[in-house]
Amino acid sequence: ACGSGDGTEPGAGGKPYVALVSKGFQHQFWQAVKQGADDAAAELDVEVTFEGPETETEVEKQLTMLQTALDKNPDALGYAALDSEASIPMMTDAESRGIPVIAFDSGVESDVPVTTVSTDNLAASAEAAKHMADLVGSGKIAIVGHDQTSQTGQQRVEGFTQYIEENAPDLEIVDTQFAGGDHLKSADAAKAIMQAHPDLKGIYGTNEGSAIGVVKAVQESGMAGELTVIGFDSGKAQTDAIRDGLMAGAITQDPIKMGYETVKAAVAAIEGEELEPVVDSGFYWYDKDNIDDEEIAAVLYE
Amino acid sequence: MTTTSTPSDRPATRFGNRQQLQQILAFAGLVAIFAFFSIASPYFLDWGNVKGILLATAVTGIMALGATFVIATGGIDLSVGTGMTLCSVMTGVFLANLGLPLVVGVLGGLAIGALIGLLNGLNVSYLRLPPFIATLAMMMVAQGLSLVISGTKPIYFSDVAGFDQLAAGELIPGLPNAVLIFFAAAAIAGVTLSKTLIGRYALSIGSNEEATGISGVDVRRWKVVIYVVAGLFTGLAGVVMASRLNSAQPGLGLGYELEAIAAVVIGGTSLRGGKATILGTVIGALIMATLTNGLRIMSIPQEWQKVAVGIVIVLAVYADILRRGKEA
Amino acid sequence: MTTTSTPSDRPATRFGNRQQLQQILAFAGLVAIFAFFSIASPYFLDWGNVKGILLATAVTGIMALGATFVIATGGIDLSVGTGMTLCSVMTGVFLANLGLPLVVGVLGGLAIGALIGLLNGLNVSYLRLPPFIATLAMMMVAQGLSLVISGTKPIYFSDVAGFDQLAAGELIPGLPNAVLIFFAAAAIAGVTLSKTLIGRYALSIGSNEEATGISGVDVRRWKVVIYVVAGLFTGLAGVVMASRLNSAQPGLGLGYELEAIAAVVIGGTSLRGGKATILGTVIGALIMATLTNGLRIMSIPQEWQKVAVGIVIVLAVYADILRRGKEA
Amino acid sequence: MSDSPALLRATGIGKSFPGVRALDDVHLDLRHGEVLALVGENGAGKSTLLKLFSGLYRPDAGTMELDGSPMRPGGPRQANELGISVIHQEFHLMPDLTVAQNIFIGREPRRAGLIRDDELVRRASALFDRLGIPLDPRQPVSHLSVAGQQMVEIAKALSFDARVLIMDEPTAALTETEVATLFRIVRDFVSPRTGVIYVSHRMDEVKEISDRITVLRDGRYVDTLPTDRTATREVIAAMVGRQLAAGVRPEPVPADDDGSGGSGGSGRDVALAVRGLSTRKLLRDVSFELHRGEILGFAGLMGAGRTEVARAIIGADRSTGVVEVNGRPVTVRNPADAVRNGIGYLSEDRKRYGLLLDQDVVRNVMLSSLPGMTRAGFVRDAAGRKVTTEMVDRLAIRTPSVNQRTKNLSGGNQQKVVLAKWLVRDCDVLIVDEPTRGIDVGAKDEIYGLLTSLAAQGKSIIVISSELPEVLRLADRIVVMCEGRITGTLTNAEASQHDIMELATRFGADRSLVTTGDAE
Ligand SMILES: Nc1ncnc2c1ncn2[C@@H]1O[C@H](COP(=O)(O)OP(=O)(O)OP(=O)(O)O)[C@@H](O)[C@H]1O
Ligand SMILES: Nc1ncnc2c1ncn2[C@@H]1O[C@H](COP(=O)(O)OP(=O)(O)OP(=O)(O)O)[C@@H](O)[C@H]1O
Ligand SMILES: [Mg+2]
Ligand SMILES: [Mg+2]
Repeated sequence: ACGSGDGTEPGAGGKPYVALVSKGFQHQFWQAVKQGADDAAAELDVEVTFEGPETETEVEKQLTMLQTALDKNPDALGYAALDSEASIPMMTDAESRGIPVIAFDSGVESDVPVTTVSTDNLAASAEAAKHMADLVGSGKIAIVGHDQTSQTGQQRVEGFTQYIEENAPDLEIVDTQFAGGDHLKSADAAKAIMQAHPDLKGIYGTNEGSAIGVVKAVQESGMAGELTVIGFDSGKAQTDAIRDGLMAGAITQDPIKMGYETVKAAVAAIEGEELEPVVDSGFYWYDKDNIDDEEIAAVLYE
Repeated sequence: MTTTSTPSDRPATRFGNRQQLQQILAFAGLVAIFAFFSIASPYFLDWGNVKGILLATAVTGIMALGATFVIATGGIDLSVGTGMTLCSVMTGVFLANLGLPLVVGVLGGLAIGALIGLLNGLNVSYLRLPPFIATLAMMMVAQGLSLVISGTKPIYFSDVAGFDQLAAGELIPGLPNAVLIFFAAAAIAGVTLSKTLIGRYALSIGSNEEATGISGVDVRRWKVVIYVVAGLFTGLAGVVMASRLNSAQPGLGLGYELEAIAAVVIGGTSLRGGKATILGTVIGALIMATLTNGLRIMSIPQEWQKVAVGIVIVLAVYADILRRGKEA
Repeated sequence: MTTTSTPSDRPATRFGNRQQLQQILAFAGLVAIFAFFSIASPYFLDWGNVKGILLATAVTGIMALGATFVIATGGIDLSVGTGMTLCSVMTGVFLANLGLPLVVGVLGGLAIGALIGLLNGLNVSYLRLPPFIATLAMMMVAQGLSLVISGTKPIYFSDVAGFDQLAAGELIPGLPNAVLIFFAAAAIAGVTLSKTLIGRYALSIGSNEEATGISGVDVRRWKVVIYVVAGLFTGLAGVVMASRLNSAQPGLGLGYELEAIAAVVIGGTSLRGGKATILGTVIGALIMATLTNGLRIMSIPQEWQKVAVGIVIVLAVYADILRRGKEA
Repeated sequence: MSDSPALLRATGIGKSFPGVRALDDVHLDLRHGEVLALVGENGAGKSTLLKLFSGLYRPDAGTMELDGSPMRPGGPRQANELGISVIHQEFHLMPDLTVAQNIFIGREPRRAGLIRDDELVRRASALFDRLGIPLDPRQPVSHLSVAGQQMVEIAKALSFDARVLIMDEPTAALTETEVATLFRIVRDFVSPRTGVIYVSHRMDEVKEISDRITVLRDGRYVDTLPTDRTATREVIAAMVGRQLAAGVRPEPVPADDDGSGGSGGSGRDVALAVRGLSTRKLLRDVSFELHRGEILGFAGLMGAGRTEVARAIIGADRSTGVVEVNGRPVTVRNPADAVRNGIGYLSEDRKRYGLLLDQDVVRNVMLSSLPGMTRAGFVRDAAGRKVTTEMVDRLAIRTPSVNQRTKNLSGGNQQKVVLAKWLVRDCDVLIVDEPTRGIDVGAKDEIYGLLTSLAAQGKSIIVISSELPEVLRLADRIVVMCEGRITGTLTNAEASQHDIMELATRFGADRSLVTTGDAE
């Protein structure tokens, strides 16, 4: 599953070795990043390993992973920091050992990374808010977030909230609940919100698990069609929901590109090439109408 | 002693009644929580919402039923959460990937649960591993295998006709099948615990394992049986979970074991073994789900919800202890 | 009875030696794991990596030390993980927000740990709550409070001069202070468990709580003391964690309690209480960290790592049981 | 009563538990320098009264005085401080701690806050030397046999500077040698400023050691009698409230009815044959045969290995050797196999191997027989309750209800519950290890009668007992063991206490109380 050659010694075969330490592992988003990385690895003929903690709160676990990755003496390191401050000493260590670091998903507050491949989560969630405002117009809306403490989790709420406050005075965000991105718990949370606010017009779920949970809640309460659901990321359940009209649309990033670009940048760095400071992996709004467009279909993952 | 007649002719009901009273009173905590939220929020006491609470209880509740048996023996089962996930995934493999008939797939999911229980049981009984270790290991193995087997991707049941109706359908109009399954499972668990050898021996082993063995009960074998029973409930939880999400999510499951065990213990079952009731477990699971739901309905911020749940659990269990203390 | 020589002239070594032998042999599992990985990967047996393993052990290890005391009494402490986080956050409040002197902030962090332990102890002793419930509630409360107090955002120590050196500095060149602190804490815990009343009564309570009480030991009071001791270790873990991350991460902590308890149990301490050794806990923590590290170093895919850890834990503990079985 | 204040006096004591009035207007006074025996049937309230003295319970009514001044110990610690030291019927030991740590729990010598374990061991050794108890203070209590644990309790009680020593059935698990040691200890203890309260169901012991006897019946005070001027028969009459037909030392069992003749039963079918049974620890080549309808006694000193033979036969411990049931070799890997082959074992340690303490009488009595009590997989509780009720009546188990938790029964009644469990199971071969431990005189006779009639029905019984009179009373033949080996087999007719003792000490020294048989 990982890179090429399971369990063999990375780098042993003489291929350049790129270690990626991400923010997560099991979520479809991260699996799509991994897929992009693997694609690039095959194309550019390098070894890639990909690891990440179980949840986006496990800062210390991630540091330990980073430490182990450095101990394996990679030729380049890709790193999606859960907390950029905490990793500063290791960034310095990497620099002193001449290992180029490529930041992905979110930046690291350090000069060490030679480039950053990321999505602007604030802008992406503002885009979600814009569509919510367009679709609902006025009334009450709510948010089911996936993580209260991680940067990504916070920005996806923040960008949305900010946009609504500044641009959609007729919309009122009545509640924001967090359910860890767990499908069932998100469904339960969304139901409770709907229960407390019978006149709710829309709900925004900030990642795949949250979004699917919201859809589930709407379905189970028989409110399909009466509520505007906006999601984030993709995955089959979400694309199905959009096709079935249960979900108005969602924001997707381009995780495959993110993984691909990260490895590509790493290889460039190993070869000593100059790199742009930021590579934007972009985000897209997709809904029933454009879901099958070539550009969109390419960035959606099952 | 002085004035009592021979004990044997006392009415059997006397202690029977006390126990019934106790079990009814066990509702008190739940009722209090219900009453509180009904007053605090006008939306709480609404059939839609109650249905939501019941639905939220179903999966953890079913797991907690199984965990009750293991805990009755004085053991613990940490593998219920990720084990449930593995059962979901395997159900997915059977139904979505291999296209087996619905019944076969569902039975297959249960069988995987039983297999997990079997391995736990063998490790505990024959390798004499502490249950904590045996099931912790199983928790990790199940988690890993779920990811490996599914290729770390969800398995969708969209093409399996009728599978989502297992949980979402309403055999009894207004009541989702998931809830019905939970109640049916609870009834079966209740009878099994109090009326069959499995339950009797589970409690005896929990009460005094050595004495039970010397009395001629094949403790090792029965322990395996008990873990298999627990595994069957895990499998059922996995199937219901998969049906409810209409997909098998391989990354889910971690943390559910604590919730399940908490439900059991809040229900008055002792982690030292020997004392357990299914009704208690059901109430415990309902208390947990009601609390979370009520606090969300009241729009209490997430961080305060945790604090509130913690405090209410202490109060509920303390009230229960006081109540039982008075009666004993 | 009749003619045997007085027992007092029996050699003192008989039972002493056996125990020592047992403890030395307990290393065997760890050594085997080490040997395996050394052969399997050229990067494993490198001081940098070993240091990494020790560093990864430090925080969970310190928590496990505290948990050992609670488990010795037959209790369980689920609050060590999020409790540790709350201590981190409060250290952040003291040092980064209030700008108190370094020593005061660190002592403050420890004091918060003690306070958590005190509440756990009071709930267990005086409200007679099962330790599982009392500490589960505390786990939630601590988690919620960490988020509330920190405003759900990390608190950074960047402006607190020298704080990061607490963990990262190297009083002994080449050995991070965090590791040094862990070993020092283990030494203190070892003496406390085997040579002080706290440890003696913890084991005694775990062995037979009723008898301990009847023998004139104030079980309630000592239980509170024992939980406070456990809390102090939680506090220490919180400070070390904060220093290592140079920040207090309020979302962290959940799941660490299981790792800590696993380390204790792998180390041979029984969850039923009465039997516990600190050396075992240290080895248990090292086994867990070494396994994770070694599998990563070997670039085993993450999903298989889980499976492997699960299986190795079963093997390690089973080997330990066989070894002890033979000696007994 | 004498004019000087009694050492310890209780007047008008009342104590109730839910459903049970355990004590009602009870008096007791202990004079300086005397040994006062406290006797009564199982459940008469003896242990409850003693727990009031030790502060474990608080009385509902009545007063207690020590040397004329009122006392009301709030707990065992306070009782100790007042100079009252109690050996309870149920042990209060911490199995994982060592013997020395157990004895001095709560009183650990320390230096700079650290416990001085060497000093602890030294003190324990000195205590054992003084008392003549051959125990290693460094071993964990979990390695001790019941008798060993009893000795630890005795040593612990004597480690206090007590004025009143209270002992609740201290000899129930001891053989005569240890009893002799205990009596020596008691005699050494008694002085003009001290006194002893001694509870026992063994009337000969009561006669030997006590100065006066206080009798309780059904929770009420009956009488206090001077020992040297009272016949045992009168004491028993006071206990049970009527004249008991049989005396203390009833006549030998009449020869059996089915006409096969020969009191040794050697002419009949072999129900159980054991050949070459050995264990790593103790047993060496133990072989014997048990005939159908026979009661085979096992005698020996403490640690001789009688319990170990039983445990090996039922597969509770590992052993080598052959066990044949009805002439067929059987594989017995665990007690379940044993029961399946018709062999039941009643343990000498009822708390550890006998009872589910937090479950009720019905569940305890039915535990061995559940598979036979099911219909369509469901346990027939009504039938179980009926059978239990019959047993409660037959063995006169004193309990407010069959739903009482066994934890709340008196020691003797607990023993009867364990016995009832095996009677209900109805095994062809029943091994009973100290079957009458803690059972009162009257009930003992009942149980003897029961065992005899079981044998008459064709069941085969092994009786392991440390009370020689019991073995002599019951057994057709007596196997004597010493140091894990059989040193002789005597028929009842030819056996005398003297012969048995000689065989039991064949290898000279007694073994220590060390038993490393911790089942873990
Ligand atoms: N904790 C308790 N709860 C309820 N009933 C109790 C409790 N302790 C004792 N009893 C009851 O009180 C009565 C007296 O018991 P006690 O133990 O004092 O008898 P005893 O004279 O010591 O008998 P034995 O000779 O069998 O030891 C018994 O009927 C017993 O069932
Ligand atoms: N409770 C027990 N559990 C395990 N093994 C035991 C137990 N009690 C005794 N044994 C074993 O039996 C051996 C000898 O003691 P045993 O009890 O058989 O002698 P005994 O003749 O029955 O005398 P007594 O029971 O009076 O001590 C011990 O060394 C021990 O191995
Ligand atoms: Mg008694
Ligand atoms: Mg014996």
